[in-house]
Amino acid sequence: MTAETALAPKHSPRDYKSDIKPVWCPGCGDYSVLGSITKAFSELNLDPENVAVISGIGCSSRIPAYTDCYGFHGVHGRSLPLAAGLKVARPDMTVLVASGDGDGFSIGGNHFMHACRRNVDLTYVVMDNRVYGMTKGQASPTTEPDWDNALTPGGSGISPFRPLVIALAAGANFIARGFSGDQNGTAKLLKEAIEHPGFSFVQILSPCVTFRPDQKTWKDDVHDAAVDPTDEIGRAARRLMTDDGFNTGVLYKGEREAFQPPIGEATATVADLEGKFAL
Amino acid sequence: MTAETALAPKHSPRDYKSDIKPVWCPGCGDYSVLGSITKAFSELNLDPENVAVISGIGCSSRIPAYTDCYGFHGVHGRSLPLAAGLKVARPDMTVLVASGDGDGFSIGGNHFMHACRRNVDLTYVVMDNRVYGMTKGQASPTTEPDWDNALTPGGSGISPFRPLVIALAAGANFIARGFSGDQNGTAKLLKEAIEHPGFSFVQILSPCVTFRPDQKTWKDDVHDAAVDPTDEIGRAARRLMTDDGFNTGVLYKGEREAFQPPIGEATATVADLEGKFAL
Amino acid sequence: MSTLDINNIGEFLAHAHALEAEAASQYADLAEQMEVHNNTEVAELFHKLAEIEGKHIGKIDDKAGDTPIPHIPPWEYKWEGGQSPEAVVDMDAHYMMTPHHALRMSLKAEERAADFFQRIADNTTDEEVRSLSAEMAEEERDHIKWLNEWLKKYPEPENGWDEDMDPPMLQE
Amino acid sequence: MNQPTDNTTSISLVLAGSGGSGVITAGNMLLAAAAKAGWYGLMTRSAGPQIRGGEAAALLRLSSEPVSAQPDRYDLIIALDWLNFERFADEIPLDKDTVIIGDASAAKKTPAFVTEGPARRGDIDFKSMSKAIPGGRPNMIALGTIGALIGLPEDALDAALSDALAKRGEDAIAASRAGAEAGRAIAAEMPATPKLPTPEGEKAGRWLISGNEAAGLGAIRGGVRFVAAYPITPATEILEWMSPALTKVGGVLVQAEDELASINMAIGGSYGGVPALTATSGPGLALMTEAIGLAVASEVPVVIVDVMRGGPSTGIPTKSEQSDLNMALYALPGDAPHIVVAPNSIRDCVFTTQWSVHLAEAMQTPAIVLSDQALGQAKSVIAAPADIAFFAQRETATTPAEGEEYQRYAVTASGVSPMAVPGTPGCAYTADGLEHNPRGTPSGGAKDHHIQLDKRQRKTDDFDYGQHWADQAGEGDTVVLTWGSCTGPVLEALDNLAGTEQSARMVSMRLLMPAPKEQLANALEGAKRVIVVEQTHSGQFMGYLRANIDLPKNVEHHCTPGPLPIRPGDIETLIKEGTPS
Amino acid sequence: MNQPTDNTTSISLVLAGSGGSGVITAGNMLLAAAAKAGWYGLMTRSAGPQIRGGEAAALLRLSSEPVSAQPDRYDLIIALDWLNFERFADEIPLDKDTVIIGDASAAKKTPAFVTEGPARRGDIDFKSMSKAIPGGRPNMIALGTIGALIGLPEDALDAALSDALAKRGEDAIAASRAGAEAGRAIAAEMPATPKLPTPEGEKAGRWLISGNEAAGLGAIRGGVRFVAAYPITPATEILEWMSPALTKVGGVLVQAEDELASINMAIGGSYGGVPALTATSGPGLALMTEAIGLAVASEVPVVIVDVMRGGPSTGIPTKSEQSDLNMALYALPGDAPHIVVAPNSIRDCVFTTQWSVHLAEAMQTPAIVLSDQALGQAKSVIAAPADIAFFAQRETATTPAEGEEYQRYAVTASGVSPMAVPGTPGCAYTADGLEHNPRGTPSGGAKDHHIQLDKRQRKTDDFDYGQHWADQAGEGDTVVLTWGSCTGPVLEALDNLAGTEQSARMVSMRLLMPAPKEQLANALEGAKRVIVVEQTHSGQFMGYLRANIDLPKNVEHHCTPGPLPIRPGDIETLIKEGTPS
Ligand SMILES: Cc1ncc(C[n+]2csc(CCOP(=O)(O)OP(=O)(O)O)c2C)c(N)n1
Ligand SMILES: Cc1ncc(C[n+]2csc(CCOP(=O)(O)OP(=O)(O)O)c2C)c(N)n1
Ligand code: SF4
Ligand code: SF4
Ligand SMILES: [Mg+2]
Ligand SMILES: [Mg+2]
Repeated sequence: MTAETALAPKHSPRDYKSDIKPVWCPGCGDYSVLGSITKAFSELNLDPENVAVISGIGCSSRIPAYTDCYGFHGVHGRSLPLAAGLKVARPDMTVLVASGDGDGFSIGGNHFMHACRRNVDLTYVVMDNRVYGMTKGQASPTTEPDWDNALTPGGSGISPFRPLVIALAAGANFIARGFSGDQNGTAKLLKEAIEHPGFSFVQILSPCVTFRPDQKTWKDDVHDAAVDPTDEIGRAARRLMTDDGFNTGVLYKGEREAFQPPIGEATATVADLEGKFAL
Repeated sequence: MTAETALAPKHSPRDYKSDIKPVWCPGCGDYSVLGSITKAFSELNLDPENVAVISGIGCSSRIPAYTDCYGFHGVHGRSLPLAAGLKVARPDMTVLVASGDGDGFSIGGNHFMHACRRNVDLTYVVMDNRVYGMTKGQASPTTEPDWDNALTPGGSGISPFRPLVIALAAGANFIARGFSGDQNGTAKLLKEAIEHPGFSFVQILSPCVTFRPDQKTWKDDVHDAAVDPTDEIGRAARRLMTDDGFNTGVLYKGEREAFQPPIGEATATVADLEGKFAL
Repeated sequence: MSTLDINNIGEFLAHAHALEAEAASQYADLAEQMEVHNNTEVAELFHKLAEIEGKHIGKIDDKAGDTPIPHIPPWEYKWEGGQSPEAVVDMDAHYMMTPHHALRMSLKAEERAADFFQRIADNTTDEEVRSLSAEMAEEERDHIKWLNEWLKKYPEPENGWDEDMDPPMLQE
Repeated sequence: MNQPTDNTTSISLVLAGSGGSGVITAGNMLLAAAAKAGWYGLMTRSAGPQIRGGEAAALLRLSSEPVSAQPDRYDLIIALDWLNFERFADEIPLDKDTVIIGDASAAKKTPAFVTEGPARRGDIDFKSMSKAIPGGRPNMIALGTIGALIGLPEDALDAALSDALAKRGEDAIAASRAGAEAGRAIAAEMPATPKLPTPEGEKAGRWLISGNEAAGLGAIRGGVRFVAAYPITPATEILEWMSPALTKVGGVLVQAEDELASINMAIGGSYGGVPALTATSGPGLALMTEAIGLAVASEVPVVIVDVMRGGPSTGIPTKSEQSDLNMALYALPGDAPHIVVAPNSIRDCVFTTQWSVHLAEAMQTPAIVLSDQALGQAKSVIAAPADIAFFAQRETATTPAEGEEYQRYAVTASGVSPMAVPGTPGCAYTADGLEHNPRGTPSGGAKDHHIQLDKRQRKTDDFDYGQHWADQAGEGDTVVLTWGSCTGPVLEALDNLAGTEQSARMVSMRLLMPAPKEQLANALEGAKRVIVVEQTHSGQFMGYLRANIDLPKNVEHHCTPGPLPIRPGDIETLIKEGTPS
Repeated sequence: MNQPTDNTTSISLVLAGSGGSGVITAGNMLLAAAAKAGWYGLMTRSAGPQIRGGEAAALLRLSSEPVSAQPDRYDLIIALDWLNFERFADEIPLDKDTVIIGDASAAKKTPAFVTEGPARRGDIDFKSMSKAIPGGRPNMIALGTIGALIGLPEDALDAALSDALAKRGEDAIAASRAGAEAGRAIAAEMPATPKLPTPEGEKAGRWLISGNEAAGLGAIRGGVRFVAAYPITPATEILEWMSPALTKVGGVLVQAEDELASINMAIGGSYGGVPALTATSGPGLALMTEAIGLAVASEVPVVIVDVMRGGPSTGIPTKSEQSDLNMALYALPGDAPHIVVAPNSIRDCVFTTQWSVHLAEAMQTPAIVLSDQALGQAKSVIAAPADIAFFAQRETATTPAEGEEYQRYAVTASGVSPMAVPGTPGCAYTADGLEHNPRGTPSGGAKDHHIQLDKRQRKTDDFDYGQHWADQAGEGDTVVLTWGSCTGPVLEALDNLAGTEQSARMVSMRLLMPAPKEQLANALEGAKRVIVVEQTHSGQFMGYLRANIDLPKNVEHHCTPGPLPIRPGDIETLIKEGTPS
């Protein structure tokens, strides 16, 4: 090895992978997302112990255990507040939140909006397969309204959730869309998202080969979005409101300061506080 | 009396008011909203027993008991699912949902988004006073980030929630903004909202004289919005994303069909169902 | 196809190394997936492929000797379409896949790799890059031959090979 | 190498395999075939953590009598391969009489607990055999072998195969039959298992049903026409069965965004006059408790089915436990009387859920049905349950006479006040979770609070639950007191001990809340020994009993958490040898 | 018309008025003045349902001894007007010695329960009197009158007025003083009340504090530096006090979007190594139970303060009740051992909350603190509580030696496993709500489940809670067993009976869960009578005691729901006359 290799990251992507074997179906897009995440961590030169991966419940939410970082596999739909608590209490940690379209947009929808508003410096990765994988294939908020399934035969009849424009409307500071079929491109999005201050949202189209084998065609549907992500917010709204759900790339970048109240900086003692009660 | 009075509504606005006296502070905008609601009911010629007013918890959420319709004062933040259950089970009822900015956008935010998507034929009225009135003046999602209060001294530091563009992004079929200072104008909005099929959302700026006396200036801030509410959705998104929060009127009208699965139409008996289990 | 110009030996080695490393790591992952899903036959095959790619990495590193290999972020390699040409499309994996499918998967990857090296060789202005690249292309073509041989032992299974009559397991 | 064995009344077997080998499907076919043959049966399943293609096992028990419990031991284990079979070791008690058939030539060798175990062994090379049959599959061969070993009539298996594969066409059916035929042929070379006698008598009037389906059917029988829910293991099948079924009978199911929405939607539908239900499991029930409290305070009937799984937290979602008992009883804020009932068999899932609708509607209060994974996800051949005349009968209000005022929360002797269905003129009222006076107007006064607390308590305390509060069986002065899915093994143990010195009685409580104190006291009268049996770690049922009745000082307690089932033998030992202390 | 009365050690009075008459502010001034004078005191408040400007009453009890309960009767009632005063009738026991002062000339006349009651009356025309003073206000006149009647030194009231009005400037202070002066002057014409003796001795070392502030302070003393919460009555003041206080000591409070978020944020902060808390009331706690279960399973310490209010559902938000007890004990899905503690006085809110942080951190499990509205929203002059050396001390992990592996859920004798703070190299682990093996890898196996269930149970069962599990007082073979805010009235009753034949003991349980079975059994030993006292409708505490210990057959039970406080006299009667049955 030579001098130049010294510039290579301290840790290879593999260093961020644990020895726990995923329960995912072979072919599942989430494997590739795991790859993108570890590649991004590696390129960012993060020490694994200074990274936390937080999730809820779902196939996608199993990711924390597959990384060799700190992790929390919480309850369904609550990964964002769990992560926000961690980040506000420990601003020195890099916190990535992993979720699915059910976990993140159905039961977790409120936290999604409020995390966008609150703008804590988190990176929120939603592996969107337009289905509840873990519970055997029910419609999620992003599912097409006519997708037939056992719980809503003939389709839910409900128009799909548009996560990106919701994120924008709610105040997200960084909005991107990736595709699990493009592991390296997605890794790049994630790196940018992690670097960007405040709340970053990355939707990753990540096919469910088991319940949505039709999603194999996604590789032909996705296309690069050639936009200026720092575009004025009104124009961005129009763009994201009418996008086809398959354009990938960084689609919006805002300049809002991250929410991080100071912590650990005492200006008074507990005795001072008690003094206020003393007669 | 002349022939024309025969065309007058069956019930006067007062007929929709109960004899229970509001606990609201004199001067509170919610009195006027109650007036707008009863005027709209009257003009729509609804029989009080065929109307239900459903709410959560908050000053604004006290409205059901003040109407002489069927009502449900539920728990904090859950008025929309309560109302959706009622409407799906009883499509013959006219269902109006009343909420506050805390009840509707903070704890109830997820149901708000999903009600917009689901598009059950409800009219959702949020009395927005940018504060938690009932719990004595904390910041709500619509509160200005620098509004000083006991819970977040110096202000919450969080950028305000934009209910209208969220509603649009989530799929609401009718979006309007009113002002409690314009009782008749708001009554008109409500009438239109109730008549429009699917989920209608009406934000009513309704000042809290007790905790937000500064909102007395709202009467000077509001202004008519001269827009075409049936505008293309992308343009509507741009408009609502950048609006100043004070333009009133019908701001968007969609054409989606209301969600109403058939109910009460049996094609089989319970015995037929049992037959499937029989050997 | 766009032209591929790599005119610097360090850059070339970085690409070659990454290409093999990516393939090795992917095969290892796939082998693991098959193990987890009790498809031992294909797991073994993927292990074998991983091992072979591992050896290639060694070879390239030997060739590199003291040549400085720059670090290139994964997305800045000059891959067509962003992914290493030798990467298999892991979305095509299936827990009931047979060696036939695995070999086909691999074959496609090797073909892309051969093509990649050949195009560098065809376009580069750097002689050292040219000769190494041509050598690599040749090697990949050897693989292709060998994979084709191997494949003969595993004819394409009939339709329905992936049919699983059992429902998936409900989990959390 | 067949050895003749005695006939028996019950046979237990496991069919295991991995990676899409179709053992669950084959298990279902076997159960269906057994049913056709006139046997009763129970099938449960177990699987690895992989979403798909992991190792799986179908665990069956077939019998000429109704089957109420998982067996103490297995007669036969057929493994299409041994991959990861160790996973099932805990769940499959084997002994020297167990026949184990697997593929000795398979890549992965037979696990130690099998080879080192006492069982008898046979080998079948499923793979090669199936390859020899066009379209042949190992699982079909196994079916044939099993059928031959246990005495399943050929035509029954044939018929079951045809039914199951009808959609796949004649070729598939023919291939399966050929496979089964081959399996049957090789069975002669295997060690013999007991054979079930060919049943006599009537097999009409039987159903093949899972506990979750049964609960769904019970709800519909009871009058439920509105369901709002969010999927969760192991409750989802209730919803997936009910969704199309409701559509047929004029009802509707709405998939909600979360459990907070589902329970509130259900309350809204019921407020509208349509009997309503939601179904969930522990984590979901936890999210519903605030709104269930609202239903108590506002007096809106609603049924909540909790199909319990291993806890705490996400726990073990695919395994059974009774550890949500405390939550069901106690999780509502404030003093919030409500109903908690529990089915005690797959068959009883029909009755108890139907009854719960009746109770909720009659008392205008929420009823929680505590089912569990062991009942919900198991499939069984049962005698068709009679339709009891429990149908939602809510006491509704009519327009009051001129000058009279409708009072939604009027104080009555029973505590139940006529509930106006929206649309009824002259009865407009606001349902409220705030404390209120009889009219429904919010009130924080002591008098109103006490009156309404009393009224709500009275509704459930004074109701006549009849004999349904418990199932009782057996005789003797030892009483086994239990509930829910523990009932099956207790019943079987009692059956086995009937007529012996250890003959005992069982009281299985269907009504958990309000605690049927008097009935229990009566039922325990004269008992020399009382043994409490439950499937929790902390003894939740015992705590509840202690809180409500005076148990004898020497009460014994068998309390063990999931994930393994309690077996009849455990209870027999308990009765024979007492609880070690 | 003054009549001399005996001196006394405690005086109780009510200052009522409506529509912005400022009685609550005046009450606070009076309490501050009393404190300055060297008295102890307790102030609670009551109000109509109007958000603002409704009828309100400040209820004060002043004494030369620490005050632990609301009084049995009131010595003095001053009403600035009689508008809606009936609302308070239930809350203000009066008798023939009560002095009632109101404005006979006022628009709305004195309510019947006053005129028809036995009390002595006086009239003051507050309105006219205050008009005569520039800037004068009726409430200040009332203050002066009260001060004179009860013997409050003038300078103490003067000082309190100056403090309270400092921000409003000299004119306001002068006007108030003039008003008070006028009030003092007219006091001579009123019927006399008892006078409190001018206190001797030390008044330093006393605090004026509310229970909610005390809980907030206890939390900070205990080491809490991260709070996430959502406002709710009657818990909001904890948060409003803590928010700026935390900022000062280097902590932070985040307002969450709902309770689901607050509890999860708190767990996230604590997982990060910062001791964390959330505070709420019943409806909010109901929403938190799923996540509290997660904290149990993933072993993350967190403190949840529930300031209880009247239930069920939205109930009576401004009144006290102990009816969330069951929920705090039992609402988590599965077998989920955790800590439940309860402060038994305003002063004890400091200690118990501090202790809860210690317990949660030491055992790495959630601790629920059950305070209530009666403690939380009451203000009291108390002896400053000593700072106990309970500070968050979490057992943390360090980087393992080469070749060793960190196991987050390692099985230890105490059940507590060293918890790695994120950032520690070599200890990366994933906290999980799924059942897991010692390393944290999800596992549904029987062995892992049993091991982890045992471990979690052991943590709380085997912990040494020392003498803090209960407060005990008094002597005798009658034991009053109680908890929380019922403790005050019990203590006072015992004081009153001390030395008589009815002298009794009290056991007030601070540790509710795990049930301190042995300690309780010891404490009850030799008791001839056991009287259980609680403020619920359904007897939740009694049920819990029964479930956990063998109570004597003749145990007596005093259980009454809110909204009215239990008073010392109730307990005295109970002890003297027994529970009517
Ligand atoms: C409170 C609660 N409700 C429901 C569930 C059941 N559940 C687990 S994962 C899941 C949905 C998963 O879908 P998604 O988030 O899209 O993840 P995927 O499996 O598709 O990756 C559901 C409904 C649960 N675990 N907890
Ligand atoms: C679960 C729950 N959390 C918190 C509360 C306390 N609470 C009652 S109303 C309210 C906010 C009301 O604000 P908003 O909806 O804006 O209504 P407003 O009073 O301003 O009209 C809160 C936090 C509650 N009742 N229930
Ligand atoms: S079910 Fe779908 S989402 Fe889940 S692991 Fe399998 S392919 Fe992936
Ligand atoms: S507090 Fe504010 S919102 Fe509530 S009633 Fe008063 S003015 Fe209206
Ligand atoms: Mg999904
Ligand atoms: Mg508000």
